[in-house]
Amino acid sequence: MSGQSVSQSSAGIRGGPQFPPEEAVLGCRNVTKTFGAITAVDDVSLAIDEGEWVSIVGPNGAGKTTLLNVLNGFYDPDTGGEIFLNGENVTSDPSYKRARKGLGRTFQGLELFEEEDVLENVMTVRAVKERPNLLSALLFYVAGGRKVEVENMRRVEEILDYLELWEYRHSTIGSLPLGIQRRVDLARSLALEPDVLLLDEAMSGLTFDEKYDMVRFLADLHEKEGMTMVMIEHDLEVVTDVSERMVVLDQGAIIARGRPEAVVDDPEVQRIYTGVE
Amino acid sequence: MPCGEYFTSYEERMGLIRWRIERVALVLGLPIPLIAPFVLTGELVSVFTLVFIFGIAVLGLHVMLSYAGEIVLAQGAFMAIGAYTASRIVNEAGLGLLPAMLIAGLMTASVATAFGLPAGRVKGFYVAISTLALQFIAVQFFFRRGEFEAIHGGTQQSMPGEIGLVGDALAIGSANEEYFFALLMLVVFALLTMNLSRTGIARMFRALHENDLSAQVLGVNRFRNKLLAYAIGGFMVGVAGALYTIYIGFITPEFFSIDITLLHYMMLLLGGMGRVWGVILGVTTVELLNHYILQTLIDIFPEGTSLEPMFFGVIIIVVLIVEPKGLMAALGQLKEYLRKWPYAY
Amino acid sequence: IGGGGSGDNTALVGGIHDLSGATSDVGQPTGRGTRDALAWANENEDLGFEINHDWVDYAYDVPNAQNHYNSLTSGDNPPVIIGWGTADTEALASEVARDEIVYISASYSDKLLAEETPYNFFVNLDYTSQGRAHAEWIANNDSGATVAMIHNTTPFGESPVDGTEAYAEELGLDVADNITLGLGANTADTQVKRAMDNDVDYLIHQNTAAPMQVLMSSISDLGADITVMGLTWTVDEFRAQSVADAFEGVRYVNTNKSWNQVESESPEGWQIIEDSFEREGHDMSNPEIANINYVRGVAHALLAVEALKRVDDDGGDIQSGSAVREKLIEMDDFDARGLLPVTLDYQDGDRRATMFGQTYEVSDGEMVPDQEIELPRREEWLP
Amino acid sequence: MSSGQADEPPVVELDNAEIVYDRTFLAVQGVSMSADRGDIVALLGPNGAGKSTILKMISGIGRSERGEVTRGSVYYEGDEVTNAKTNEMVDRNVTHILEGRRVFEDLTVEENLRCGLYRGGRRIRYSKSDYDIAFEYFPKLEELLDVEAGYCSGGEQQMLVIARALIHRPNLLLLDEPSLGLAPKLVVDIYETLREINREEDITMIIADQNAKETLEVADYGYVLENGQVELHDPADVLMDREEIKEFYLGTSSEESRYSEIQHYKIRKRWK
Amino acid sequence: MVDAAGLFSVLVTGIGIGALYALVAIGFALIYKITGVLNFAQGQFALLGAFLVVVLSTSVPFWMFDVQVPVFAALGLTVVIGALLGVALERLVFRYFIGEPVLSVVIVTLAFIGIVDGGIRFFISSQYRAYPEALQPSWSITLPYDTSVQAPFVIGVILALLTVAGLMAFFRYTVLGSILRASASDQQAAMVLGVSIERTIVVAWALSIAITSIGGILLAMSSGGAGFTIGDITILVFAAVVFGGLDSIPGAFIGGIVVGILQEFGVYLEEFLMPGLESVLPMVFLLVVIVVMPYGLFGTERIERL
Ligand SMILES: Nc1ncnc2c1ncn2[C@@H]1O[C@H](COP(=O)(O)OP(=O)(O)OP(=O)(O)O)[C@@H](O)[C@H]1O
Ligand SMILES: Nc1ncnc2c1ncn2[C@@H]1O[C@H](COP(=O)(O)OP(=O)(O)OP(=O)(O)O)[C@@H](O)[C@H]1O
Ligand SMILES: [Mg+2]
Ligand SMILES: [Mg+2]
Repeated sequence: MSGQSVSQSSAGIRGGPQFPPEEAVLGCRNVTKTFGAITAVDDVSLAIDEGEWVSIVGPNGAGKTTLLNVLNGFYDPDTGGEIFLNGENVTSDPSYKRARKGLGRTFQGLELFEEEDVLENVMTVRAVKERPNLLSALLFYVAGGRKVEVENMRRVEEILDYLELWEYRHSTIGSLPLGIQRRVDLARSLALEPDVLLLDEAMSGLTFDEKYDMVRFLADLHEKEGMTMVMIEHDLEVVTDVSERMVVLDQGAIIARGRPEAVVDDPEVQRIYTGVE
Repeated sequence: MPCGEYFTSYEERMGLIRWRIERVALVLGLPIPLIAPFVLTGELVSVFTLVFIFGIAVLGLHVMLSYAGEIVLAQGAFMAIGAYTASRIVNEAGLGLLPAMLIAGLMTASVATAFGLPAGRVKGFYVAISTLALQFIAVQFFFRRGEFEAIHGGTQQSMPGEIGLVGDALAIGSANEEYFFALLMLVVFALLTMNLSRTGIARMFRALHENDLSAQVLGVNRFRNKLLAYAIGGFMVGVAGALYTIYIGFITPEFFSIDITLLHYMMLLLGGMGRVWGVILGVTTVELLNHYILQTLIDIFPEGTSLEPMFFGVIIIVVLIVEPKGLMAALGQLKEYLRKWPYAY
Repeated sequence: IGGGGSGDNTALVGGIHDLSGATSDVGQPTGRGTRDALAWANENEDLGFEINHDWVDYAYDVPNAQNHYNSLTSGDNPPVIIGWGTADTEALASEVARDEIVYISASYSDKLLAEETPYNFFVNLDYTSQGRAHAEWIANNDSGATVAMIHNTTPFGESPVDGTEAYAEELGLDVADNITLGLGANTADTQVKRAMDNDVDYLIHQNTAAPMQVLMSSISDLGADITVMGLTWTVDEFRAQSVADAFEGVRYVNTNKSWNQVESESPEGWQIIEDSFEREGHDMSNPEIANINYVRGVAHALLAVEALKRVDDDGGDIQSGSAVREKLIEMDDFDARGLLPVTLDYQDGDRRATMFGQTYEVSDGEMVPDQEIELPRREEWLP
Repeated sequence: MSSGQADEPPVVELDNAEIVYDRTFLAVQGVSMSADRGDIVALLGPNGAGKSTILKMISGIGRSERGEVTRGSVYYEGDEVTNAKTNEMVDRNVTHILEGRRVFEDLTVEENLRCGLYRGGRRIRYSKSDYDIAFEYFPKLEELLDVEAGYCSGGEQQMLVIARALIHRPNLLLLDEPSLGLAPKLVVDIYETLREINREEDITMIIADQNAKETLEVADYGYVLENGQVELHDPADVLMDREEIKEFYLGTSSEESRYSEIQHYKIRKRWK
Repeated sequence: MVDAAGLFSVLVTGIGIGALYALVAIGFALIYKITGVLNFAQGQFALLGAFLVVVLSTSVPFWMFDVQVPVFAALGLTVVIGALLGVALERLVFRYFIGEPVLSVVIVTLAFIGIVDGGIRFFISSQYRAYPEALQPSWSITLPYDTSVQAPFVIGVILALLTVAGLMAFFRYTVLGSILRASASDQQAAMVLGVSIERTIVVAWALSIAITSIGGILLAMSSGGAGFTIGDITILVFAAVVFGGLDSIPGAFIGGIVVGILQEFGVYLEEFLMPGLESVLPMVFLLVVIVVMPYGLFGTERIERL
């Protein structure tokens, strides 16, 4: 598949990105993010290839989430850092623009719209893509606002069916088990029809079955759509099984990158992260 | 999930009237406001006219507060801006009521948007300061000062007894005409708001309200949508202000004090945030309650009219203790039951 | 209550009072005075008709006034409505003109004397002339003194400023900048300091009771040597008594008599008040109600009754506001059974009841009647 | 059963308890379980199985979510405490560590710890030495004292809530998903620390966790819940050897890894 | 001509009146800090305090009950009644709203406005009520430019400072203080540490109303007696509190002072610009500040992480 171009480059697991970020689907160069004293992300350069599945691991507080936040513009990187999306420099774009340019995202703490039901949650994000103008919205029947909504709903229903969420359509988020909520979170970002998916611990707190399902969907998206995946995950089993490349962060800096098998066996990584020797 | 009935198409699911009970209610309810003026006392007709006008204003607040979650404390100022604009259009330009309302709405919308700008940085209760400042600037200062006559056209203005809808055509003057016109306007704006609430625009408002961080990361432009909310809400309140001038017939800054704002909050929150019907329910309840308590006191205990706000307050609190989420929530449970009827759960 | 059911020999007299709202401190005695006097007239006068007083306590909240007005006018219009203050009077002025309903109220803005509002009547000097009366007094007694207006920024507060200042200058008084004191002010220190800096001897105060209190307490705190001259709403027996030493020396002007004056000078009017207090069980010794504002309310009622009576005597239509207005214009011998120090004389082109002002000075908590001021009745003073 | 004398009553005991939310939603039915003094008891099971619910009803906090024990009863050290108020249970030295690292975000780490000293308002004054027990097990916190808890990383926050609970000097400690979202190494560390605490301070613990492997390793006894009922219960070591546990919770049954073959798994819906 | 003396006396008066606002503002901030509720009836509680003193210390009856105690007993009693009122409100009203949306409690406070105001008008008096001699201290302290500060202002500044210091220490250094803040940030997590929400509500309202009624009394003293304008300061106070940072006690204090100063300065400017500025100046200034510092002076910033 598309990943191999990279995974062959067994040029050790230290060193920088194997091709310039400018050319990447999603990439960054010399990104640093500090919060007062804390350096959450420390001079990270990353290049993710079309259709690649990359995992980011690292101890808690390593800066994984912060890195994602910088990538999709929730935080601006400290001066000097640059972000590239589909080969375009998006460093100055606010997060909502990057989202519309095809950067999907799920959240560690699933930041769902708690009061709404599943359908509304996904419809909301869908509205970002196909929004009726104010007039047609107000007049609804007359000026085509309805057409847009119907179209959106059709699309959203497809996504819900795809993720096997149909039965939860009308249940409010709060009452759903964690596994389903994580899936809704995924559905929400799919409504953007993204080129790249950023997954922040999309499987933490899930049982084996739920993880299995989640991986199923992701794998299918990756397979059939060639969707590019950037996944933060603590479950090394998943990481090694699904991802083609692995990046290890510690204290904000990349300490290792490369093919999972190679990386997990690295003693440094084991000392800092896995703990098993 | 609905088990009594189900939908066959998305269009149907997006309809305004979806459940049998709603259809029944509509058919039974529709004629009432239409025949009301011919059976009610002049006092009640007048009370309901006010209900309709405030209804529009509170719908505006509803868009800004329940959808976009912006704490706006300038109902008084917005209505004043609408009122003074309308008065000038009618008295000086003589364009008639409808153009006056339109321009009043646009004027208010633009001022509202201007004072919504801080929402780009400021969140939660803090943003209240912005519109609160407007309230003071407009009502305590601007409209009171003759120095600005060129702009507001006089601190006190009175409307002609008869106002044409367009130019001098279709004049409105009598209490009943005002009643029906206000009713019509309320219906129009209620429908517009309902439409808004089922489209992406309102969804994005709500999303920003509930979790602005993730909403932005998922592509919602926070600043733009907040301003849009101010504009839409401001427009509606401004229109209400314009209608208020034909209702009272005379405007002076004191009529637009902060008390109106507090009253409208009471109406909105009592009805239960988030639903258009809740707004209408809230406004009606508050106005009628006040009216009847006062009348009762005048009849049975004329020396105790100062107890009116006290009784009103106590009733409100008791209602809330019974159903803290407001009248709409209480009705909702009833509706759920009826909707499923006759099917069992 | 609701709509006005008025048969042929009942006259519907609407009432829009403030018994519990922002201005109820003065509105309550006035409103009660009116209600009591109308009841009294029904009992004790041999009117050829019954007065049906359909009133509301609108709590100084305009929509309530509007609602009640619409209810009063939903049947056939009442001939007379006895209103209360600025809010209701100005809100309804154009409507009463259109519906030809005489509107007697205690809003004394000279704007209401204009042609556009021919149906508004009041039983007092307009605010501006009250200010002029004070100025006149200064000119007579302390010429060469410095005077300044102090007032709030509402139209009510602003209304007498220019006219009074102009007249004061004409009388050769030094007029210092006018000063504003908000309705909701909690201190007047800065205002008073400013007056002191400008060597003001007399402050003519157009405001409501609360700011008057604030002003007086700031003056006494700062020990300023300034005489405050209050317009209608700033002084009454209750205030004079309850804060006697702060109000010591305050001057006041009005055109209906104070409580004590009525008691001592006008037996006929006093009778009405005594009967009413008896009937309603009010307490004569309680200045909260037994004060100049109660008298004011009674005077309003009597004016309405008198006009209606005259319409009825001439076989006119007591349902007709215009007929009642006719009589008001005709009348020139009405002194409200002695509750007024003078007789009223409304003219078609000039609805100023009188140019006569009774001034008072507060000493040891009493409103002591002082000189009587007669102002020239000038055309150009009309709006 | 394991440690803890036979004669004294178990620290907690659920007798055929049924738990209902909102008077309508049956979350747990007929669960009987007990924890002896000094034991670590593991509650396993998929999401929605009712683990948290049981803990919530023991600590009484479930009442604040309209939860209620509608049948059966709950005993604490022999006394019936069915549907007791939270602060009553706190007075009996029961401390509940809620799901999802509930630190007080805008308080500093030090103030968070201080809140652990609150005992029905009895403690007003405090001294640094009150925190010793926290630093003993989580020395890292000592460096973070003045950091706002909200800015701490997931691991730091997890340590903080456990430390806060320790300062509370509990007799029974209820832990809900202590390893949620923690890096593997940290999970191991936390569980080791918990074991240590359990031994040193003689604190009885009930741990509800997804992470069956680590949990069972430290636990004395284990219950497996599935949709509201106890499926299995046994001493931890026995459970670990059971096939179904290996299959579904430990994932050590089949040797080759499990996610890789998903690539070839047929998905039933189409995307687009 | 702008003269130093004039400006100075404006400053002094501003601080004086501001300190009285501050006391009410602190009450407002307390309730928000602990229960997250905006109490739109704060001014009415100040008003109630002001009138209770009248009822207790003069012959003015409360409905048909005419109590009359020595002035200083009356002051004490008023504050105590204020605190008890807080307790009563929890028992009668607020406990039914635990776990319900905050906004519904906000309506309740809107309802209080009418209840208190109407109650006073009916049961006590709808008139301005003068304070007894003992509560109209004639002494005043004189500062440079022979500007004198009247007694209530002096007392107000002192009391406000004491209250702020006391409360800050309470929240910063005591266990109870921390746990109160904690339960504001996460009720459940606080409950499992033994907090009873009922008790926190009682503490919040009792403290708040007590402090607020002190403010009300002083406002009345400064104008010679209790008048209904005291009730109108709520919105002003709200602005002051937002400016200070909603949940910050020192913030509320500074906010109150700033509003006071700006108001007086607005009055002062009338001479040079135009009247009516006293109501605009504070608001515009606060608006500017809020735009620059979105969480007010010392408001706890919302932690924004994903
Ligand atoms: N908004 C912020 N302000 C201050 N510090 C922050 C902020 N966001 C993150 N940090 C700090 O940056 C560091 C990295 O945090 P981050 O959430 O990226 O860790 P992580 O790798 O995602 O950990 P976890 O696996 O627990 O999610 C942590 O020390 C955290 O305290
Ligand atoms: N407050 C509540 N109101 C209504 N239902 C609830 C509530 N909390 C939990 N439930 C439901 O009760 C059932 C048990 O939930 P519980 O949280 O105890 O499961 P769990 O085993 O802890 O799952 P998890 O591993 O996600 O914590 C679930 O179906 C859940 O939806
Ligand atoms: Mg993270
Ligand atoms: Mg759980």
